Amino acid sequence: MNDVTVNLAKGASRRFQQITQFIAPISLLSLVSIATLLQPSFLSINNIQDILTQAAPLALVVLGQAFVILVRGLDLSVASLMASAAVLATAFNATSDAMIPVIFLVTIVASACVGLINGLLVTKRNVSPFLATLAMMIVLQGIRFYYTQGAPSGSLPEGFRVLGAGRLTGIPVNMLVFFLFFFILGWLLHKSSFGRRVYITGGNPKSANLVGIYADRVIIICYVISSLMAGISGLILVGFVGTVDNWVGRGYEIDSIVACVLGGIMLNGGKGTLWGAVTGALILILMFNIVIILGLPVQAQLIIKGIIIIFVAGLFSRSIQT
Amino acid sequence: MIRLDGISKIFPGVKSLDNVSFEARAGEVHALLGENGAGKSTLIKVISGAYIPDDGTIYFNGKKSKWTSPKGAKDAGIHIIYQELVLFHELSVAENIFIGEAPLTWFGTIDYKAMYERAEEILDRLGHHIDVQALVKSLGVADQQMVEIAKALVGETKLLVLDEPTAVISGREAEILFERIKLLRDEGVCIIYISHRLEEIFSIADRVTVLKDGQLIDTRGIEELDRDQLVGMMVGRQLKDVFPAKKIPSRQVTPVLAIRNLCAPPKVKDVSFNLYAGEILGIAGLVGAGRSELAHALFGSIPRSSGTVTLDSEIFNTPSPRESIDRGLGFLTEDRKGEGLMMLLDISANISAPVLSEFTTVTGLDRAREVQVAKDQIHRFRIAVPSPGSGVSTLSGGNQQKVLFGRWTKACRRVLILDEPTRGIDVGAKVEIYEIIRQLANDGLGILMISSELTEIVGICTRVLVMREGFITGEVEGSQIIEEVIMKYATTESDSVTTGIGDVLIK
Amino acid sequence: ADSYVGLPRTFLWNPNFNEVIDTSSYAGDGPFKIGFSNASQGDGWLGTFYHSVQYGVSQNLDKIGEFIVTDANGDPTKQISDIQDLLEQGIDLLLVNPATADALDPILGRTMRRGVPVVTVARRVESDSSFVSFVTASDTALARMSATWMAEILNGKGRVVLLPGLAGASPAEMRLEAAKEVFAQFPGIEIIDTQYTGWSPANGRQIMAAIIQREGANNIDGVWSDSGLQGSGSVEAFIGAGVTGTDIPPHTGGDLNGMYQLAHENGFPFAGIDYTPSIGAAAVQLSVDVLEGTPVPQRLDVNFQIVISPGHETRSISADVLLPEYVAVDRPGELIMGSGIPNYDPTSFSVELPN
Amino acid sequence: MMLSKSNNRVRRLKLDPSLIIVILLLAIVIVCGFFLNERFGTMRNFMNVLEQSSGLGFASIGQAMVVIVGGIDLSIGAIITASTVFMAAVVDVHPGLMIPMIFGTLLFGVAIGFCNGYLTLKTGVHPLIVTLGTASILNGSVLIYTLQPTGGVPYWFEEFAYGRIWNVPISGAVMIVCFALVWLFLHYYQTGRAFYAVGGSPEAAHLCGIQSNRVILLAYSASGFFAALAGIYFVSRTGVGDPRIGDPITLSSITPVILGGLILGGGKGNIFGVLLGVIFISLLSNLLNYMNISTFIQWVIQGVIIIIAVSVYVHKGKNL
Ligand SMILES: Nc1ncnc2c1ncn2[C@@H]1O[C@H](COP(=O)(O)OP(=O)(O)OP(=O)(O)O)[C@@H](O)[C@H]1O
Ligand SMILES: Nc1ncnc2c1ncn2[C@@H]1O[C@H](COP(=O)(O)OP(=O)(O)OP(=O)(O)O)[C@@H](O)[C@H]1O
Ligand SMILES: [Mg+2]
Ligand SMILES: [Mg+2]
Repeated sequence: MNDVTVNLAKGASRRFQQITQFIAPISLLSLVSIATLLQPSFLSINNIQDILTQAAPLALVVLGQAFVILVRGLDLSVASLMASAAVLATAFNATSDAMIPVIFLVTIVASACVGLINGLLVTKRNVSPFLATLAMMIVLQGIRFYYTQGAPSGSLPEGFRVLGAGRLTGIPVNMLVFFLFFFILGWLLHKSSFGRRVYITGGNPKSANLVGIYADRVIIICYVISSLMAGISGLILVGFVGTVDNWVGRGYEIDSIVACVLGGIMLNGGKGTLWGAVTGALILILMFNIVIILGLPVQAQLIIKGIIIIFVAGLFSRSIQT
Repeated sequence: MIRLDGISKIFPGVKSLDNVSFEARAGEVHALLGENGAGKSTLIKVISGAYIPDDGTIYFNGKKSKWTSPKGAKDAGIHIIYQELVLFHELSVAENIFIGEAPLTWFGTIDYKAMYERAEEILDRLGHHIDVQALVKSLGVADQQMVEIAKALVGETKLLVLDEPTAVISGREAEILFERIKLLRDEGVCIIYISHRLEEIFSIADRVTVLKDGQLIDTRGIEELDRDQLVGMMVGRQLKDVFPAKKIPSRQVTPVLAIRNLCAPPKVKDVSFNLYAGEILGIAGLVGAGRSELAHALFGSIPRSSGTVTLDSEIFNTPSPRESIDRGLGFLTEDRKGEGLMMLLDISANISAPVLSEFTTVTGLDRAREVQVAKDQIHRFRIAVPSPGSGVSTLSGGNQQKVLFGRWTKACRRVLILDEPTRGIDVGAKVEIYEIIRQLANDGLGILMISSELTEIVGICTRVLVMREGFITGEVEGSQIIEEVIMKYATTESDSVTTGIGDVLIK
Repeated sequence: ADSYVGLPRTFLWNPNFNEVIDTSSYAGDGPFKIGFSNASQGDGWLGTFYHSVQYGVSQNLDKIGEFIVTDANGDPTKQISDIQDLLEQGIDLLLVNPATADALDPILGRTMRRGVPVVTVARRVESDSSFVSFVTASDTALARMSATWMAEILNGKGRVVLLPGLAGASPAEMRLEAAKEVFAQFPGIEIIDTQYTGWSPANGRQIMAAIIQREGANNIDGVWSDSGLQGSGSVEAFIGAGVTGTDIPPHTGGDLNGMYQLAHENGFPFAGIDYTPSIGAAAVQLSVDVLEGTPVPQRLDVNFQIVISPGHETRSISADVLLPEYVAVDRPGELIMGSGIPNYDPTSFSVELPN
Repeated sequence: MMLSKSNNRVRRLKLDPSLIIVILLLAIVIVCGFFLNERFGTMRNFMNVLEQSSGLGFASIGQAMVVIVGGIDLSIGAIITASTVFMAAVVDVHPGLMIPMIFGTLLFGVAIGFCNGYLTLKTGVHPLIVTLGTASILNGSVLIYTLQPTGGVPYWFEEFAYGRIWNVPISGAVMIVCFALVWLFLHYYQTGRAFYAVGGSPEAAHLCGIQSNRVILLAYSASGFFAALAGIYFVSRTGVGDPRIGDPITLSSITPVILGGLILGGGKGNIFGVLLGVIFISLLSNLLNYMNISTFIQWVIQGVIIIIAVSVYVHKGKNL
């Protein structure tokens, strides 16, 4: 092996990593600059908090989705699960804040079960993740609507409003919840051995098995994480909005996948960071804000979104190819 | 026939071909040699139009070539058998053979009847019988390689390139292949042949071109060269002793690993043997004999149907790779990329993978220690890498294999299973790997080594089991370990099951 | 005063002649088999509307022998298939809540030509010949009244945000058009933004938050919303931005109890008009009339009432009922008002139905 | 030689194993239907179902072709929507252009499909993302043009969606003919076989001299073509161009493809299975309607059946 080749190769891989790492942050920064140019007050603390508050529910879902995509999966059931979790939470008709832990516990357990079923279908029955979670989305929707008969009702303790829309010494509470999970899951993915197992499983499931990793177990856990995040996000969103709605979170299944891709997580698994995924979520939310700031009709948002998706994803694959 | 003039091909960070000029004539077998990563496959892909060279010209039949895609080269009469199998698993054998050029009916539809007949005809010519309507996915690798070779016999071929065609087929099939190659050569076809097996080169090549690090070393007639010279050209230094001296371990009473009546349908049938610490036990046999499956069954990565496995006098019958690793087994598989390395991860992560829990602390993975271990292994096996944090995808085959050795020597305490540990690896790296294996045995590991290269089985193993059709058909030891004896067990009918195996079993 | 001094309001009423349809050709002996093709039960309003339909059926148990329901989940093509399936089952009358105003025209025309009478509810289709009668509450009147109230409570000048419902849905478009028409008569009213909300509280909140961010909360003088579904989101956005109580600018929008509760708690000027789900029961009643041969109007407008926060009645819009009397303080915010069902509670609602 | 040939025939007659499950599903629905509802098992009803399934059928043919080459097309719904609006808006103003506009709309679909293919190849982005992007752009453009259903077509054009010849629905017949042609193409033409090769491994196909790029472009263009055809069917069925009509089709076009034995990842499967999948889904919905089951329960039943059906196949690990 001659050293020149090694050094060249090293340089190339460095450069490659540098480029991919910066695509998402640079896209985000350019959006922020555009917004600031259009609206100088954009960078005020208040507004940043506001945007983070808006982004928190999506970002939470994205955290989970990232895990699933890293192990070569896809979770289309997240949005449906968000609404189902919200409906389940109101089913208690609780009014006292003392019930909050109970509501949380029950919702979380139920969400985890959904993830477990998704994971089992994908691993043990080899169902394509796309279809398994799509079917799960429809089933959840059916159960939810059957229970509510289309018109959700029931009430939540006041504490939920604090969770979704309240502030703790000026900092939005749902943002704190997001950061809590961001740190926990970030640690899990990037610092713990479970995270390493996720990358190994996503990168090469066959070798994962051969080095003694129970790949199926890792994949199932990823689906459970995704469902948990969706469930929690559903609770937060219901607290944010104040009323339950059978379609809470509609569209988040696609948006969360798009956010992951914008943040540099490869759909083929095994590559990408949680930080990137969250950046992707912020890009989406910012885009939405800019459209409003510009006073454009909401439809324009669709067009801009489409262009950004193709453009940024194209940058990623370009930087990987060359 | 074909002349390359000053070809260069640069990949980001790698100059795969550096101003290479080379020429092959009609009616000759021209061998292309070089270490892993020397640029042989790249050169082939430049000829086929799969890669566009950054510099230089290709002349085909005296004219400047015009093609810019494999289709163009194919139309010009160039046929290439690539190193990786280029087959479609969901299509039938015949469809694969005739891919893109199937016989057509009047309406322009595919004439399946004619296609099947002609496919059978071609396979007949290769002396290899496969159901032409079977889907390729149902075939073993050897059959698949034959389908790949059959593709070359469709249509008029002026230039035939074979990139390591014998890597997975047996001696008998290789013989037939060589006969066909010679026939084609005599018909005036130009043949470029790539292989790491030097014996083959001496038996069929007329001229040899050696590449090293993307540069042309020389082109010579085969009669001008002997083996040592050739190796010298390839690695740039003289290699005298390819194999380290054998060291027969003193026979302990209890084997480290004892297998009794192990079955793992459909490939592994009633296998029994013992493995002692410090020995290198070879498993020889033709491709498809079930050796890899035996290894997988042992390691727990495919299910066993019956039989017992005893490790250090402790029976363990609930096998899973995890369990096996925890008990001190290691398994270096034959498919380096598909089943071995994690291409997206760095070297240290690749090394620590089987024993992640060792590096787990309350605060997460102990990266520092992981990197330290990787550094130790890089040092120990002299892996040519810039740092433990660099990716494995940019390494050469030999260095990738050494990373896997680094992984398993870290994880494995008792028995290391090696499946084709030198497949597709150049001579220089091979020598180092043989030394590593020897060293590991000396350190007290029991080594089970599967290999299709008889020379290395003969050169390094202290005892050899021979498999055929899922059974162990023979065991040879000491001076008995010669190619003829092994081949006899690997090919003849089962009446020759020796008493040798019985001896081992009596305890 | 001896003469009317307010704004002209005659245009509030439909100037078209409302024909009376002779239904004797459809008359038959009960019990009848009625097919109901529902567009969707996808939100709170639609859920309550469906309950109202069921309530209507339960009031006519002696006449309705079979009541078959399909639900197209908002997809007009599925609704066409649903209608074909209903016809195949030999229904006597088709009651339909069309998913969109136009797409069902061909199939309803075909249904009528087959001799099966069609009654549309909530939305109509293009051709008069495609149905016998249309039961609705007037979107136009609803929007004109709420917009007029908004203009007057602002004394004819101010910066107003319009929050219509689902883009492209005909009720939303009709309401938006009517509101714009009204605002156009007040040169002092500036419409600073119009954003569709999909009748979703979450969207309403997000969009309003962005607009507040852009304009500043103090520079928004009023929010016209065609329903409380998104209107509640808008109020939440103001509260989220630190604007509470009576500082919240005037809002419109009914339907959702949550909206009434917010208005009640905070005390800002508010006018709520429900698009009453009780049109469901009315449509069932009218369907039975058709099958009995009773003449029916071609268009039946169900009356609604105007709810206004105390002290905020304007010159031309006065309250039918004041907010504190209307709001259901201790009921869930998701409750849809105006169902017309006695003691309505969506979770426990259940009536006796045929079969 | 003789022996092996007769063997050949026997093998050809053997049922494609990937079809077994969908055939079984169909049989179960039909048998259940006969017992559960006396009106279900009539010829009239089956013809109705055939007519109703055409829209999904057209969309699924295109989806299947893309899936075979290893892609996925999430822009089908948007192409359908755009085609309906495009066609209805133009024909509304120029009724004389009805026939040319049929071709114009199909061409429009092909053009969008071609863009999808081109972008996938040029950018190297996963097709799921590319088609999501184009779908977003298309939907946005259509909604800017109109929020409400617009336009109209001549009355006689309804016959495509509702007309019958000898009691056979025209649209259903056209759908079956399309399936047959595509099947013929995929199994008896070199380019058709190349679809499977490219889906199996695009790099290998390239090395074999197959022009993978052309095949991929062809697949996406075909998907656009059939999406536009579905759009035309919907215009005929609803009489208008509707800016939302395609939304639900995107995801639902994938279900019959997978029920029919194709795998996301490509290279495998019989288009005939997709037809059976389409009919199964329409029959199931029809039967559940007949049984007067609440839509919500219908969702649950459909989801569960899909999960059970698909988990019976054991696919080797392909992505997505
Ligand atoms: N597509 C590619 N992208 C980047 N580098 C490449 C690519 N293909 C080959 N290389 C690099 O070019 C060099 C030559 O590779 P090549 O495959 O031609 O070697 P080879 O002589 O065929 O080796 P082997 O004996 O292992 O088959 C290697 O360093 C390899 O890493
Ligand atoms: N149809 C196939 N497709 C993919 N891989 C295959 C196929 N058949 C066999 N293999 C793999 O190829 C390898 C060769 O296995 P096989 O049982 O044919 O021979 P073997 O005795 O293990 O010989 P060798 O070790 O020399 O390859 C095994 O790892 C097996 O899993
Ligand atoms: Mg090579
Ligand atoms: Mg093997």
